Amino acid sequence: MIRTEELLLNVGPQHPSTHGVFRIIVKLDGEVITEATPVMGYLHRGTEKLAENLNFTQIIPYTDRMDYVSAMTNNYVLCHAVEKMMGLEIPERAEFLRLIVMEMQRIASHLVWWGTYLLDIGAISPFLYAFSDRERILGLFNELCGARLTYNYMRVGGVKWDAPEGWIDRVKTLVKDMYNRLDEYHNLVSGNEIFLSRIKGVGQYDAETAINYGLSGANLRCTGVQWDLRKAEPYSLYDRFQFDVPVGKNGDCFDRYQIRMAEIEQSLRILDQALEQFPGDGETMGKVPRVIRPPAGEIYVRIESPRGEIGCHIVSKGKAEPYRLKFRRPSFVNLQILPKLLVGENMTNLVTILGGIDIVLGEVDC
Amino acid sequence: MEFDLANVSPEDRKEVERNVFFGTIDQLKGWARSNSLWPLTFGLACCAIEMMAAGGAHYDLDRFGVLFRTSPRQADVMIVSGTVTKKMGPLLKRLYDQMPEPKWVIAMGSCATAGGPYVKSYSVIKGVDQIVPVDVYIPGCPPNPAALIYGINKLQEKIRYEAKTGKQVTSR
Amino acid sequence: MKGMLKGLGVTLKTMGTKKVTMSYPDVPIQMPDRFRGIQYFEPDKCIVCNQCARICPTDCITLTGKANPDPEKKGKVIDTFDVNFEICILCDLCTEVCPTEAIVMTNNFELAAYSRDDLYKDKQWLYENNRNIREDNNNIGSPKGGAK
Amino acid sequence: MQHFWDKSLSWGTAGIFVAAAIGVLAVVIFFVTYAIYFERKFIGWMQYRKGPNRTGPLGLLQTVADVSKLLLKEDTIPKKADRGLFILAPALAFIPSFAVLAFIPYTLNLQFADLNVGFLYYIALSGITTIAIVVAGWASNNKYSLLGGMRSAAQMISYEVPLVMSVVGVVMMSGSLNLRDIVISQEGYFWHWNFLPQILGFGIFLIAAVSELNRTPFDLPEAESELVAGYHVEYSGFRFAFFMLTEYIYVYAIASLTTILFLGGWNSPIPALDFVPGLIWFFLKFAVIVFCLFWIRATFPRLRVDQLMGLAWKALLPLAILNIFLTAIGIEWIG
Amino acid sequence: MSENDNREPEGQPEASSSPVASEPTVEPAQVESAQTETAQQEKAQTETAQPEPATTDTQPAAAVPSEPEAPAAQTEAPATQAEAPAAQEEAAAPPPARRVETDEEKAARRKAALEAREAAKAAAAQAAAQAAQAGTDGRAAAKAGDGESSEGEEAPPKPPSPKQPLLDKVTRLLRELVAEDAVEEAYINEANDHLPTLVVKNERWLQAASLFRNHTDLQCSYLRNVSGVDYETYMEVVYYPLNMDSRECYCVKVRADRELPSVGSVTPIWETANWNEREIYDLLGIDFPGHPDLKRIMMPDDWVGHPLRKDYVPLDPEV
Repeated sequence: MIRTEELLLNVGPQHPSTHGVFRIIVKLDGEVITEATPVMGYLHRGTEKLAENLNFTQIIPYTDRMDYVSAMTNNYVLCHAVEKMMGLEIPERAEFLRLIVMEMQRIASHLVWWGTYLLDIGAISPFLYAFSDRERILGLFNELCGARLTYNYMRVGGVKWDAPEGWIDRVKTLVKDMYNRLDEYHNLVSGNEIFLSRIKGVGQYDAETAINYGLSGANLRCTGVQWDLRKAEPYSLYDRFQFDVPVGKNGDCFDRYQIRMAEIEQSLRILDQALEQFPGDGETMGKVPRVIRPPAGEIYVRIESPRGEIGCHIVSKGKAEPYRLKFRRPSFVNLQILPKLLVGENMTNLVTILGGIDIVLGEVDC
Repeated sequence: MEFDLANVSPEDRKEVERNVFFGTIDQLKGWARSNSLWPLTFGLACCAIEMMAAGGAHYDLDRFGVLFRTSPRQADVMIVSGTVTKKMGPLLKRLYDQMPEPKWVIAMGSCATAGGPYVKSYSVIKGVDQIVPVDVYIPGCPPNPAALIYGINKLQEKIRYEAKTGKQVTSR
Repeated sequence: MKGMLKGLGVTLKTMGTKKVTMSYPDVPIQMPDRFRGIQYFEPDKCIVCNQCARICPTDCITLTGKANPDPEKKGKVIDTFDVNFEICILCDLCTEVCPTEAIVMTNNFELAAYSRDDLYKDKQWLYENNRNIREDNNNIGSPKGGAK
Repeated sequence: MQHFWDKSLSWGTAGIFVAAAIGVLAVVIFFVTYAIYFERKFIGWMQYRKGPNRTGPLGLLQTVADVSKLLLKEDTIPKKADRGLFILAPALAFIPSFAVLAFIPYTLNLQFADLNVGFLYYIALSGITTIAIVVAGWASNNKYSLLGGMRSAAQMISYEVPLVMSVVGVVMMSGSLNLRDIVISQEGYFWHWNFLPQILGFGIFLIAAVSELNRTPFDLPEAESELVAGYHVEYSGFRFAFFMLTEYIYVYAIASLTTILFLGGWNSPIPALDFVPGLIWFFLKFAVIVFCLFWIRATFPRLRVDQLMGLAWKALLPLAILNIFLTAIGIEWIG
Repeated sequence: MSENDNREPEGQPEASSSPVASEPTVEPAQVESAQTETAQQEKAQTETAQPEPATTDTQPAAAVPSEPEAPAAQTEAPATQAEAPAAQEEAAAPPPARRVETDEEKAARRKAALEAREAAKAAAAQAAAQAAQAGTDGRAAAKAGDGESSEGEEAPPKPPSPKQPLLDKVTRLLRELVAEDAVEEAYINEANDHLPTLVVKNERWLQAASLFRNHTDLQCSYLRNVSGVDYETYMEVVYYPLNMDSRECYCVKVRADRELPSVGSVTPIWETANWNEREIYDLLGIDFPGHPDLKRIMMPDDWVGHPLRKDYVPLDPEV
């Protein structure tokens, strides 16, 4: 009689492909996963509690550190929520700057994802390619606001810095170059048969499941649901620009890959238009009361971060500090589907699926 | 790192003279170790992204012989890059214990140094030096890759100095 | 097979192109003007208004004032000014609120230290940290002194 | 070297053998040192970066520093590990890898042992390394290393079959298993070499060889992103260095074998270049193969376990058998 | 707490910072005096704030309707309610009395801007918009004060919000199909894109949730967000279900007792709620009966207490 024994494998929290300190306990039968239990909270820093003692200007740096791969969108969601509560008008130039940096951030974020995903799958070069291009974007951010990762760029009512001399032109050059770079990326791996065989048909789910699990971003769109908050519930200036929402149809890792790559292209398209229409002159900070004190009430705003719907739920009691600040973190919600996807998969697919969801642990744990 | 021979006490001088041969071996040791610092791939939070960027093409840690290893058994230095929570603390300690001697720790960023922005949080350890001994602290939130490289160079200096003189470097 | 060959082509082509690596420790990096390194502090300009200490999200600035030694003038002058750089998150808010630009960012980022005590910067250190000071500290858009 | 083998064993000949072995070891260690260095350099260049350049002039001493550091490192043996096997495994991996180098003919005369069954000798000895890897994975008492070891065993056993089968065609054409005879049968210029008539076999051999080497895209046993570091996850210091050494010595062996079996060994490619010594040709061809390994490593992602097995048994093996038939038919019809 | 007070911006930054910021050459004496004042004021505030958190919380909320620019509100019930806290506020912090006024003026201006914008958006009459605004504020105040009050529901006239029919529809459905008393409150959250907001009775929540999910007129298959709020007198779980086809979003609140809070789990209805509920359980201590695997998610399993509660005291201040 042959008796197979189940192997209990603890992946993480320090594991190269969990993208941070995420832990997942898997039961293996041979190399097939029979059960997966994610354990998180290794990066839970209590941002929401800290925020209750900080005023809104002081919270902005904390949002940077939540989803540290796309800090600009996090900045935006908080500022947007407070502005909406207070009914503030944002100068057009500031709004344009916000939109431009958000789209650049989306590209940078997808590049990080692309590089690390391919690294998980075993190709090392894409990581370096992606980071060298991301470095250019970060260089521009560095010029704009003096930091590479935690920008603290947006303020309630506007942005902190106006674009420096020649910055817009440099972004234009970057956008032009990025189209070529994108082609090179596709040449490098997108057609690679080994890569395709690794991701096609892996981690598949249908639209109904995706909606039931509350997925958002590329994880939802890969099932064919056309849901991009930039189109569905336009915020900022997105209704002024032409762009498509790429959707997949199979809901597998390959579709998610395709969508993210297509999103880079669409972001470039938006950037093209935004840079063209960028107002030559104007204020970058609106009329804001001295102390930011939203009226009592509550609000939930949501925008499309590179990872999906990031929401900000503020309960205000009319003070300068929020009474309760809760972020709907797309990574956290998207990750919920992982245990379901993993069952019955090969151990190797664990990294493919986990990477395909695109999580940032700072956001999962908050 | 000024070292004045005239001020050395007689015992130390005797030690130095006796150790001429071993001294060079120690220097060789210091050279080998400092030029082949393999860090553990240990990304915690935001700083990990900057650590990855430092490994990227623009900064290229490979130039210094810094090669990321995924297994703690093959690593020499642990770059604590990010916030260490109370939940993570024991695991970090275990990883540190798994690393073979000689080993070093770099606390990258203000979170690892002292808790940083989360210094008032209920779930964050205020400084990784409460769990493991830290050799180099790099402030910044996060430190940019160049600052990380500076920190690594500083650690290399320290290793060489300690190998040469056998003394502990604690401050400047 | 075609996809693989294409990929091989890309890597081979890259091998011949110019490398982007900076030779950092040999050639110093020039950071942009707005870069946030560490603060520079000019005691003479400070009016002990406490705004920087109050805006700091992590409370890393502590300062005390003393009566002006010159009896002609009113008010206070700065006595001690410490930045606990261990927990400074370089959010730039202190330089943003400072009404007299007594506290300004510099581009210096080479700050790694062997001991945590070295990261505790006092008035003297911050005053001597006078290289690469940010030139344009004023943010154009924000209303004067507002919204902070 | 050959005439020493024919003499009876005396202290003198034994001394010569030992000296020759040390010489080979020196060459091999030199090769490994600079293979690692150039691997890092080439892959760096393919990724817009410079690679190691600060340790010694141009970073040439980088690997020296790495190896010395590994030797100076604390040697840890996990408490729960099977001590005896844990210590045995690196040696068990290294010795056969070094032993297989004995039969490689660099030129017509430069060869340490002229074995009649040269190729089979390689296959037989390299099989022992597989055992060593399984032993290492088992003895570490770590789940990752166990998975790595099992994967490695499955992979190496599966790929040995197409590897051997793909060479059968060459053996049929040259009528010998002796590597020197195989090169001699390819006497002439590049259109005489085996890789043209045996193009199918050549392809299969290359794929199977990369897999035998556990290199990208077949580096599953040490897949960093899945299994942390695979079978050697618990090894540190010089024991780990031994595994690395083994890996690169096999690179050396496989590159040499490819040169000999398919690329005409020391023969020059075109008549105009006949004046260049054979040894140089051998090492040039060898270097090209090694470079290709690096190049593939810089470009390709990794296969999945089930795909890997599928590739071996469903694609490579039938093709290898087809190749044998085609070769047989070719020999029958064309002569 | 003392550390936090240091930068408590309540009231005082205007005093100390405005002259300094606008003209840097201000005389330091002024600044100093402002500072000492600040300190006193802060002290006074903390003293009053500590023993009675509930009263301080109502202050700002109630202060808004008491402004001169909201005439409609003054005639209504909230105004009478608001007067008491306003008086309290003055009693609590005598020094900044003048400044509170300026603050109110500012708030009023701000509110005027808000109203103007909303009025334009709704294309409704200005007076009506103001009435609507007052109505909402009144409810917010009532809600902040105590959850039981129903005066806000009947008193103001119906706001002409574009989403009002939606709210009516869902309220009607809930009342008809779940239970007559299922909806405790229903109003439009004007600031938040006229979000229809409902407070559903705790016992009826599970039925209401499946109604939201399954009813042909609602079909909220997507649960956007679940958050938990500790209101010090009660706990609240806020759900944001969304119908993706018609893009109708609702905000549903369920209130629970503070001591042993418990809200039925909606994980069987929306998978999204799974981890969100675990997070709320972990950080706020709200129990979700019916949850498949309710255990701590963020904190270690042996952690004591629920950090996001307002009265949470860390057991170990330093490691």
